[in-house]
Amino acid sequence: MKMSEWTPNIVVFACNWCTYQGADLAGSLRYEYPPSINIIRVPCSGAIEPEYIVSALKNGADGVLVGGCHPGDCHYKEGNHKAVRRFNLLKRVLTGMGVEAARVRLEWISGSEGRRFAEVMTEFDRAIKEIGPNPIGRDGNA
Amino acid sequence: MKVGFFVGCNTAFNRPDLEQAVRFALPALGVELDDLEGQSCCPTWGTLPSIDLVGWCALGARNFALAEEKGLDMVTVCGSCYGSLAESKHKMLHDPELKAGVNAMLKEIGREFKGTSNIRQAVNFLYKEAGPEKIGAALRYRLDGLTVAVQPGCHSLWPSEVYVDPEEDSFHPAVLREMCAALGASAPYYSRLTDCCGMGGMRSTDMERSFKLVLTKLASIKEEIDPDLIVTGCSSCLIQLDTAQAFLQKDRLIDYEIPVLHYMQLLALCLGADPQQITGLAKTNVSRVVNRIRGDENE
Amino acid sequence: MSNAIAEPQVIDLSLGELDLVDEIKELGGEELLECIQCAKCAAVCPMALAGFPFFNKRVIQAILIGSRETLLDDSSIWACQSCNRCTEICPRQVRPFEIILAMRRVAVREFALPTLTTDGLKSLFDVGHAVYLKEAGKSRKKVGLPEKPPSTLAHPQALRELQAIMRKTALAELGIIPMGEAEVAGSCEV
Amino acid sequence: MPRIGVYICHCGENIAGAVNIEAVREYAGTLPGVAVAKDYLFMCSDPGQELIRQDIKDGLVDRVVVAACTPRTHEPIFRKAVEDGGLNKYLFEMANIRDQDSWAHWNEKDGATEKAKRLIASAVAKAGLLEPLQDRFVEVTKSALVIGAGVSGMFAALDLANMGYKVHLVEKEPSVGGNMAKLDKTFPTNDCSACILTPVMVQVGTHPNIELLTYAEVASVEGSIGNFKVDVVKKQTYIDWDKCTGCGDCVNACPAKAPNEFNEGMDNRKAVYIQFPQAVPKKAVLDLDHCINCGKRSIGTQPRTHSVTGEPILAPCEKACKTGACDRSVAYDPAGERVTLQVGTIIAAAGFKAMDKAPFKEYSPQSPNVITSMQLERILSATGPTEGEFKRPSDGKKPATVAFISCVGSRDKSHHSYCSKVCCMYMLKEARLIKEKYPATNVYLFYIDVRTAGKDFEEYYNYCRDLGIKVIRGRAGAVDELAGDRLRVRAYDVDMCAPVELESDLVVLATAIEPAPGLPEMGRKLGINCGGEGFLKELHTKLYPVETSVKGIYVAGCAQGPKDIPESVSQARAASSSAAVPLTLGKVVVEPFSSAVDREKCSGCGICVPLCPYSAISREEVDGKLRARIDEALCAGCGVCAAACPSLAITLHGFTEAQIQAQINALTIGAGGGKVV
Amino acid sequence: MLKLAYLLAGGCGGCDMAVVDLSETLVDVLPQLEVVFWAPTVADVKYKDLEAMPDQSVDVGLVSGMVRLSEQEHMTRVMRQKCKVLVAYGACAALGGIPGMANLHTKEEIFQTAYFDTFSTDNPDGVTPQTKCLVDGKYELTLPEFYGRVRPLHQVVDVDYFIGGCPPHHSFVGQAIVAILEGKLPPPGSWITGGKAVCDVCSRNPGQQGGERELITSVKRTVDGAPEEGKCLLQEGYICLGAVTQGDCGALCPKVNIPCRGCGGPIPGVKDFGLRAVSAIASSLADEELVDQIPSPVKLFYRYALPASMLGKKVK
Repeated sequence: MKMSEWTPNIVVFACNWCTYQGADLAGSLRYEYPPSINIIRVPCSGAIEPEYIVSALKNGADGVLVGGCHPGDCHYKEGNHKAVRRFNLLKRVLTGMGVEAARVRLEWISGSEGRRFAEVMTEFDRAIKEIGPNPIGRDGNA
Repeated sequence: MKVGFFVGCNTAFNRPDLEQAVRFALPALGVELDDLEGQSCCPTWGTLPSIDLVGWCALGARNFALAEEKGLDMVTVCGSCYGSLAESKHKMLHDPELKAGVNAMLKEIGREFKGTSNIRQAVNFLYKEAGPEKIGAALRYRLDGLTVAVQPGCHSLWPSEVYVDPEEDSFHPAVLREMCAALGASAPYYSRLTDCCGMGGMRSTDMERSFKLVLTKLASIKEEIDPDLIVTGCSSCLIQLDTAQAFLQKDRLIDYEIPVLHYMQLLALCLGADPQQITGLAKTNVSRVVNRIRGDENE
Repeated sequence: MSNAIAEPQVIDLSLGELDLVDEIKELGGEELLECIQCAKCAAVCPMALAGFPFFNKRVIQAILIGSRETLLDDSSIWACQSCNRCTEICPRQVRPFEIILAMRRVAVREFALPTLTTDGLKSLFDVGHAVYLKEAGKSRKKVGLPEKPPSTLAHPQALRELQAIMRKTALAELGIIPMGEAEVAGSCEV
Repeated sequence: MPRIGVYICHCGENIAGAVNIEAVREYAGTLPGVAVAKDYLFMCSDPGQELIRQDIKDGLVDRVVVAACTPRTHEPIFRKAVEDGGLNKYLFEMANIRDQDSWAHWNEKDGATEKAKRLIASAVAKAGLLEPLQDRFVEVTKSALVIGAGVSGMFAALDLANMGYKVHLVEKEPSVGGNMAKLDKTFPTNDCSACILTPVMVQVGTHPNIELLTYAEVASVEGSIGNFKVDVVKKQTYIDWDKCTGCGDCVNACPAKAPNEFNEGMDNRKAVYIQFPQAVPKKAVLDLDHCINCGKRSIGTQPRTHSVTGEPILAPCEKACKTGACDRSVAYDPAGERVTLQVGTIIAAAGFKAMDKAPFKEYSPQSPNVITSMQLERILSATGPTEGEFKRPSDGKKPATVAFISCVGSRDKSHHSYCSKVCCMYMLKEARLIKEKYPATNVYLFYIDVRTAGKDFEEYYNYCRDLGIKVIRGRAGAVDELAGDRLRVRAYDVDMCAPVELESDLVVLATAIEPAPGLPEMGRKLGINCGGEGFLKELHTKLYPVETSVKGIYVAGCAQGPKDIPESVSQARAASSSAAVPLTLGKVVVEPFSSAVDREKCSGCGICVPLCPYSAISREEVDGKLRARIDEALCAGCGVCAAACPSLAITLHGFTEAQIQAQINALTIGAGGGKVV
Repeated sequence: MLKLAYLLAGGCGGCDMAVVDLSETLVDVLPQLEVVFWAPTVADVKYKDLEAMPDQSVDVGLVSGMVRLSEQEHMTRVMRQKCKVLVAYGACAALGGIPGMANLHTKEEIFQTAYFDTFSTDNPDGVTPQTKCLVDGKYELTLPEFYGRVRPLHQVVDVDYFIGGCPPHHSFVGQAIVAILEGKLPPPGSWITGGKAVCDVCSRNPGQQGGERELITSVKRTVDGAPEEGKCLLQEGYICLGAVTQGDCGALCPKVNIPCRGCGGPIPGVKDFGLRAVSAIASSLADEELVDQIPSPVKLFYRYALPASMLGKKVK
């Protein structure tokens, strides 16, 4: 595949109470961001299993972003606290396994941060384009 | 302590007596001066800042690099130098891309901007490092009974976020007033204290309009305080207020003349410097005030 | 109230050069579009107080409607004192002074700059000082100082460093500074 | 094999304008398990819903995917349609191809179309694995909590109380009344604020269904709609309110002074004080921070005895008290008293704070004659520090010239970027009050824009201008102090194209409406997000303006954003109606998206137990082995336990591991990810 | 009579020892077994003997060890062809095992270390293993190819059953063999195990002691002092993987103060042992900072299961 033809495939796990709302708000305010962003709605960032992230990567997603509520704002009190611990430990494992750290990202985006949602997604898409296609699944890794 | 003395253009060429005042007053208060050999223009607003953002910062950064290499802060008596250098540093520290661009340029002359040295405005520097009390105790002559009007100068006030001595309420600056009080003078508030003097780009572009600002300012000073002396914190304000009065008198817009000195000149005087060396280039008649301060009035 | 502008000209909005906005943003006036024309900056702008036709608020509005020529035909932008009081008080964090600087950069690229500015730039290149009085040596000596300050003026190697940097700026591209060997200017007072 | 129906909405032009509906519908028809793929102009309309109902009735589909707007607003509508068609309503999934696709990628039509395909594939993949779920119902405690007893909170409480429900009304100040009690007159009718508010305060104080908890704050909130458990801390008053009659004798006797908050710090109150004369409840409070312990009578100590008379030496306040309410020998607990309330619904009406003048250095806030609008309200009010006399603070002289400055802290990125909405009108009102009472006063208003949108507001503006109030378009840039306590306002008159100066005796800053201090913290206790501006966020700006993201918790008044009194009252009454619905029904539906343990798989490791924020998980013995158990009534469905379970024994219904995995596969492998092309 | 074939692929032979450890139990079952092939440790049969047997003629085949060499792949395929039931026996065969950690390195890196860099290596000609080489100019020798990665058995052939453990505990081996003999087997693809975690049988499980689990407030290494008697190791801060690991071993390690390292393999249904451990352990940390105190997380969580993980090997 020529690089010029390649557009990233990005999976975003969005907490129903903040980042998912933030994405809705971004849309209703018509803030643009790349269509490479694909959202999967989850009730809480604390419901995201490490397997989801790795499985997306293994399937060839070029970037995975977890979007949760700002610390202290979790709809379920502390689901995002669990999410950040898992994410950070997973990130250590992934980098140890040779996955570029920039391919996975955790962001706190609230329901009122429509603009920020669009900005973060645009930036993430740009960052992923910079590091190029995900080699996993393309070189017989799994 | 030791600092680099950033002389700038106006002080060096227009008012070297002010330069001499700094070279007298700071060492007298125990501050050793380093010449930062090879320093240049800050560069001032109407030049590179108006042409090329990176070029502006690169020239400023070169001056900073000279100080950084010696591990010194820089002190200046010129508001424009203070403003231009402080702002370029602030920009470079907050924009890594800009800093990298500047350093790419500096690399070719074997220098690097790190951001470790500060540019300090002389009056605020003394206020913080020596303090009014220590200064008061070191004086040979005092200004008791003298009323002065202060002109801190815009560039030591705004934008407050770029300066390293931001404890002042920039809309109600008190440092210069306190520093004059430390010399024994009374330095009352007047309502146009923070107004601009009209020097700089405006004077070069349209001298008549520039003098309009001085006139408004002088009127407020004369009516509200009627001081013996105007004291500035900035060499540009010094030049403007010192030279504009003759024009205004000629045009019969004012019928008075208030002597004008930079604070560092006044301080050097109080510390016993030779008046001729440190005030000798004033256009306003400062000798009466000088004599009064030194008790030479009857000589 | 004498300084109110008495003779407004009709401006044909359809002739506005709307790309001026992008140009300004590119040249350092990033926050331009945050301006809501509240006029707070104008309330304290020395240029407005001194009666210049254009100053922070009006420069911004002229840029917003793309009135490039109006700004280039007038010397107001060069009269800005850089006092930065507008930067301090602007409720929208527009940094109006930066926009004036950016507008100057636009003007320079169209060679719409005052002679004094050109002289100052040349002097900066020639001796390292934008403000330079050739006769100053005498007055320096008079007050007991060496003829030259410890700057680029007294240190030729340092001047060469400065010139090396300046040759990499837009000045050289614009041809404002000489590309070859320097010829020392007389005096220049900006 | 499930038979999935995919229904694609055009949303008029909203989706169809960016997404090629025809291409997407064709693609959807090729997805595994899809039996029917249709599109319609407005899927949420009755004919649109009928398409779904009919296909279900015809036996064509047994799972439904609607590709339309956001499930946050439309999921309930389509679930109802699915149920009406005869299917379990949870056999439904939405693909958000409007808010998260066409709207965001309007200028990339191809990208938007491809993304719509992926999102639908993802929804279809999940739909194939959906399982029927049953709603749960919980009994509702038939009482409500209203937080904040300003005009919004009081109306909300009264409405609910009048419907016959028990209402707990919690207010942090000693009296109800809120900010409105401080106002002099109110626009657009210029009613006296006290005249219209005090009767409401009395009603609130005497209503048999309202339990007033003033000088109290919410400490914690647990539970969910129908059954909230709320801990309230009643702050220590150091006066026995059961005995206090509000006579004010202790106040008169007290020699210690403190700045008077009710008068915006412009005069002093006593250390023991009654918040204001019309306070409800009219009870005294002792402010220990300012009490000087007269006669060495610190709280909780026995009085010394007079060496001659043998009488106990009492502090003036307790000596003056005839009822024994003020007794300093009582060892009061400084922490106050904790009360636990059980309520079915909650209304948050915590109000606002008008900004202080201190941050606005360019306006010389150090001058006593530079005041905020709220301070002017107190000066104009008959109960204020000047008893309604128009006097300036520095010397009590009547100002001959007054300047108002608008948008102070509003539309200001350094403070609040929003418009505070009420300032234009309250400035006009204050200007008018001055001008009507003292027609000779020169009144200048410095504006950015005059915004008087509202019923009868423009008429009000015109009336004010007729009074001779001068409106200058141009935001003031500086206020200088002049001799004689005068001030110089400097502005640029946009209409005159000239800088202007005005010497004035009084400058009034129309400071911004900002969230009450502690609002974000309260939001966290309630589980409601604050928006970027710091106000409590409603569920949906247009459709669900009083609901919040937490079911059973509603919002009213300025806690949700700046608004005037008419709007606050409207919203309060809307919130009370909404909050009454669950109370009236007596039971509420709880979505079945809770977690459940498969005991066959559970190893009893207990990892899940401490993770549950609702303490819903415990372990119990089953055949001699420990196994986890989730109390469905307590489970809120966050999924933290399911995601952490080492044995994969916990399933989060509605978001199962298999369903999400199917979505991931659809979005990646299904979209060509991971393949070398 | 049940025909049994046993192949040691890329393993250490420890699993074979576990079978021997059955001692008397082995004596009981031996009369019912006919060992047709057990290479290379027990019976003297050659590869060609197995290759010569008719397809599907062996009732049960056990393979221990992982697949790294072409020889191992070949023999594994032969086993699959000849055996009706094929069992991945032990951590290496089931998950990749300890040798699987080599998947964090490329073949080149491994050769560099093994044939050049180590202190005791003397290799002046820079020789590395070749698949063919000529000895004395006339004897052509062939060597198996060294693959780029370690694979567990199921990544090479279809596997009917999995048995974990490093080595599998002997009592459990017995149970498995009995189950095979009695034909009481779960559906193909399953683990022939209890399916419960070590915690289920561990006396240190806080629940076993009437208490309840709490969040972990510190992270310790086994060298950092000794755990309190009887207390849950994980609770004490020692990263014990007992909650994530099948406990057919009877929690032997925790009994002697050793945190479970996961040799029993994941609970059936778990796709990726390490990721389950990440989720369970990270969720249980009281403090966010503790995440960074967990030492070498890849090697800790994938000690036995790296090749069977979702990523399988280090990404380039």
